[in-house]
Amino acid sequence: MKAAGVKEAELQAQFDDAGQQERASALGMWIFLATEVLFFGVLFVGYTVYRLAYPEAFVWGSGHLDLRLGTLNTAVLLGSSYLVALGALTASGKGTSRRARLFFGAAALLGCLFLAVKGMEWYHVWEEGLFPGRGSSSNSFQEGAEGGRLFFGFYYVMTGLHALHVLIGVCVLAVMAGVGGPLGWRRRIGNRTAWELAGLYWHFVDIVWLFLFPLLYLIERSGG
Amino acid sequence: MKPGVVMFAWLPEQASTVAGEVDRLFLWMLAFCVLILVLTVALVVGFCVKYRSSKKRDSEEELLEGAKQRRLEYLWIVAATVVFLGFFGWSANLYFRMFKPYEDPLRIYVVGKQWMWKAQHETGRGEINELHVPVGTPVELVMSSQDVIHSFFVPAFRLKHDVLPGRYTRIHFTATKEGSYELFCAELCGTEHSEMIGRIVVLSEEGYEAWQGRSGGAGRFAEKGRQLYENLGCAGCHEPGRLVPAPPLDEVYGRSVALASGARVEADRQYLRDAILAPNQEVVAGFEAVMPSYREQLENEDIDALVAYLVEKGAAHE
Amino acid sequence: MSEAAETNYLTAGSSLRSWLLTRDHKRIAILYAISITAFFLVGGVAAVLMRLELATPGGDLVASATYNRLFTLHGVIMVWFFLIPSIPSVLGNFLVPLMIGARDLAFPRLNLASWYVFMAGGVLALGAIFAGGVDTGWTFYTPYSSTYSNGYVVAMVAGVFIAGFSSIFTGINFMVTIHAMRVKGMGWFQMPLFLWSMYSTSLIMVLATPVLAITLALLAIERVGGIGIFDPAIGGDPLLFQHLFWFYSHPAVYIMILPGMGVVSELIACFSRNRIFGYKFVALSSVAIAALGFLVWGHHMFVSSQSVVASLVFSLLSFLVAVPSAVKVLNWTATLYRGRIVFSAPMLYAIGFIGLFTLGGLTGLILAAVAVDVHVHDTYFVVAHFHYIMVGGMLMAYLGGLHFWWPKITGKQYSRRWGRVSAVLVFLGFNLTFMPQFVLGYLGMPRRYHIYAEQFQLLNLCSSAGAVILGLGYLLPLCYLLHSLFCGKPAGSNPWSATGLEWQTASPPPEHNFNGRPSSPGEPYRYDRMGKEGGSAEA
Amino acid sequence: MKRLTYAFLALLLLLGVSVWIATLPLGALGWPAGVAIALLKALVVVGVFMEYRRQSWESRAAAWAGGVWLLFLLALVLVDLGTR
Repeated sequence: MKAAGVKEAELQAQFDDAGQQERASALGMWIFLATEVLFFGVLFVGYTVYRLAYPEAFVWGSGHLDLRLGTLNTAVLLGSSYLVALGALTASGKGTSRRARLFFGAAALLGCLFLAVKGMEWYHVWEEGLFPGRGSSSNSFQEGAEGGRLFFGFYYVMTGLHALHVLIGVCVLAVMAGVGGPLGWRRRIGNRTAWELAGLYWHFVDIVWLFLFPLLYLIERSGG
Repeated sequence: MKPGVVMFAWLPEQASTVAGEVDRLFLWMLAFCVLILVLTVALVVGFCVKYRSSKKRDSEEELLEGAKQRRLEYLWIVAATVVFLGFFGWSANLYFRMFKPYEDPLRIYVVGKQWMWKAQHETGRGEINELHVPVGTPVELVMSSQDVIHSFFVPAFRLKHDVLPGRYTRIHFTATKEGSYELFCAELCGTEHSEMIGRIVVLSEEGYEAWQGRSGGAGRFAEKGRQLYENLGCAGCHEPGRLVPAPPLDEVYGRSVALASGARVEADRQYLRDAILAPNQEVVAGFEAVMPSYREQLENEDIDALVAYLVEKGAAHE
Repeated sequence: MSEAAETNYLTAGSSLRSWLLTRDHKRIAILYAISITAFFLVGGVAAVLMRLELATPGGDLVASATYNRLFTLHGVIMVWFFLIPSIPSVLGNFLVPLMIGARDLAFPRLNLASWYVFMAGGVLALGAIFAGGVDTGWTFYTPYSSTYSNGYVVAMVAGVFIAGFSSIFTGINFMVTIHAMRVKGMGWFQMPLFLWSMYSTSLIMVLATPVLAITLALLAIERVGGIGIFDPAIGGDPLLFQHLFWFYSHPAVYIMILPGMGVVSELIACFSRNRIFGYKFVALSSVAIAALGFLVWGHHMFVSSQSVVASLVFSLLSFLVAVPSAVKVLNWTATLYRGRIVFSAPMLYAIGFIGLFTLGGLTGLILAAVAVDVHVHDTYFVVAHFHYIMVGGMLMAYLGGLHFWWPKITGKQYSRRWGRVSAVLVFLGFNLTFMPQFVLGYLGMPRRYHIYAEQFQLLNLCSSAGAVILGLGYLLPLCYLLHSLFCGKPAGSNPWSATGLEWQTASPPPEHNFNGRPSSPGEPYRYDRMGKEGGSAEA
Repeated sequence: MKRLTYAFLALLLLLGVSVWIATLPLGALGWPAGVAIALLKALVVVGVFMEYRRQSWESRAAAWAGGVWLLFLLALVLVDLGTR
């Protein structure tokens, strides 16, 4: 890895040189992402266990989700990832630049769009009475086989946890794009590594969704 | 066990067919552990004394290094692995036999609930915190829990198994000695966990017959199930020729059933239980998913009774 | 050494602010040391109350509900707020940068954050205890914890969840630091074995902790929101919770013991004035334990109605994970061979560790044998076994390490005689407390029993008596170590004539650890050659 | 720049394919097919957007470790579930 990205002034006291600092930061982020894999992984394991146990209920539950909105959201996240990758590439050429900030800002907006669509979807499902928690009427689950509640339990927890990650990501991207400028945050995040790390995190959030999408929305859509 | 007489013993009583075997494996492993421990301690203490810094030594001794050292390491690794695998094989074999179902056992339904053990004999006789079994007879317990996870533990039988809500678990044993043995709950189940204890009373064959005879005509357990079957109106759908068609129940138990999803299942007790509690999960091919769940209406003992009845119904039809 | 004596990390600033906002890994280690000592005392008080209650078969001292809260408190506090952070967060934080010749950890701010996160979790857990406690046991099995318990489960679980992040942060920090910041010339196989153990521990912290975190979060969601994932009433599987819980909590046992093994490797080498026997085997066995340790969790579920096949697979893997541990014991013993052994307090702890850990490990084999485990599972046999590992192993090693590096950390010498006395006392008290529990367990006394059958009383009484001695053994170091802070003689930079970069700098070390860069260490543990040059551990 | 654009277009294409496949009557095969396509997409993101090949060997190892450990968890849980 080239060591050009860090100016001497940004070198932290514990490091010998910029190359070491960049390598350490990147490694830290990758290890963090590995922990995130297992964090979400638990939900995927639980999902697998119950889908094997209650296949019909999962078909039934999936049928109640809006496939168009889900597909739209997947495309939105992919687009934002693309923009973030462009932004990181631009930043690595010249350090912080106006164009890089624009790319990140646009990606953050797409992130917001994703959350808005997600919110709409939750509202729809809620309206149908398909909220598995306390206080909901259990009637809506009667037509679904045993396990319908479990499907929607996973639906809410998985998408909820993912949405939380999107929200954090949007904040990070927005700060990088300059929203935090008045607070003086931009000075600290001037180096290339910061752009790359923010990008890594965002791509990871994207990847999680890439798996959530077929598991939740695309269960035997052939029947109608 | 008479308190005051036997205040201290190294091993609990052996009162089941597997108890002696478990003890033998345990004692051999214990002997191995003690041997290794003694060896290690002897070496450590020996070296500590022999090579203490205050002791004068004539010449510099060579350390073990290079190939010699590696050879010792590999030797140790291989030796440990072989011994460990040996013990694994022994224990796996024993475990396999412990959990192999009996051919035609005396079957007793056991329900754990906070904080008591309930047992239902197929003769209809029920007990609380006691379980009477005949000596020398293979027994199978079909266990379920009303609430949280419990664990059925009889030290004298070297037997323990968790009792789960929503699922049957089974264990098997053959008692070898008449007497009264402690039954503990071994899985934390709430405030009075340490008082969820009972007795297993092992009687002679004749004693057991006599004990059963005293039940005073409470009716067979399956009979209780039949009454429930009628009171709940199961026949309304499940007898042939009804308006809402449902699978005839005398042709279910013990058979391989084709499901609406295309799969096949073995209709065992667990399947019958699930079919009462979550009927629309595994629907029999050719029928609609219309049966309501009886989860709210039935106590665990009732479900056991219904299952016992359906088993009998299925068996009679073969 | 002369210029370093002027300012060190302790004297660099004395305001409260300079401590609470410090990014110096050594100060953060001190913050951790104080916090976990406090948690240890809380957990210890609960243990003493339990042992007092168990002196008689009836429920004389406390009611059942209280007793259940006591052992839950004891378990949660000791596991997550003492044992797991103990060696990594105190000794590891202090020593990892020093041992590799770095100025600090890779992410000092993250390091400070980890302490705050840890304290936030701790405060929440203590809050749950003072609000009324939790009675689920530290294992939080569903559906008891999610539906039936009437304790403050959610607050307690949230505390553990939050504290988990401090583990993750520490793990990331150590791994990155060890990868990226070793001094020039220090390859992987020139690292002290303590670093190998820290690295393996971090691996577990990073890969296992998130699983616990999300599992506990699911439990809390089920309890608060009724969104059941494990609830059998809607078709959920309570065994799934156990699988997920033990996927973390079994490796967590290795988070507790691996650092202890690392410490003991250092101590044995130093005080037998010998190079460590089979360095590479000891180093790689740490990694092997960390990796294999992930594959054996099912041995906690042999009687849970997990499938017979799964039990056999887990049983086999459990036997195999014992092999690398056995390798370590062999190598420590062989290191003593033809050494020049010095019986200082740290060495006594280390020797005690070998004995106790060996017994703990060997009884683990008995538990791994699935047919025997059916009988001893959830009895005092298990209790005794894991206390031999966690307390006999980890706590002995922690105290040994603390005694070894105390002069480096504080710059002061403690009373050597009292150090030896407490080591012996702890060893004796420990065995008296827990040896009878093996017998109790095989006789069939279930764990978590508040009231027990009369035939178990004699052994319980022995155990309770031992606990008193053990308690005294733990209080002693607290006294003479604190005393040494004020009245101890200056220690000098290398009182034990030990190898290792941490001994090349002043005691206590200056703010950025070294004045200039330390020289490349070359091969570690060259004690056999040092001996000829007249070095000795008896300063 | 071009690489990123191609990757993005490929991802959109794969998205289309996965939705189309879900409407086919594949039965039990639908699940693995969906996951396989998701895996393919993830590989594109890791390989191109996250610049896998430019990372240090430690970072790559970390990425693998996350996946492999997840497989450990899944595999051994399924050993139990599959043989009950």
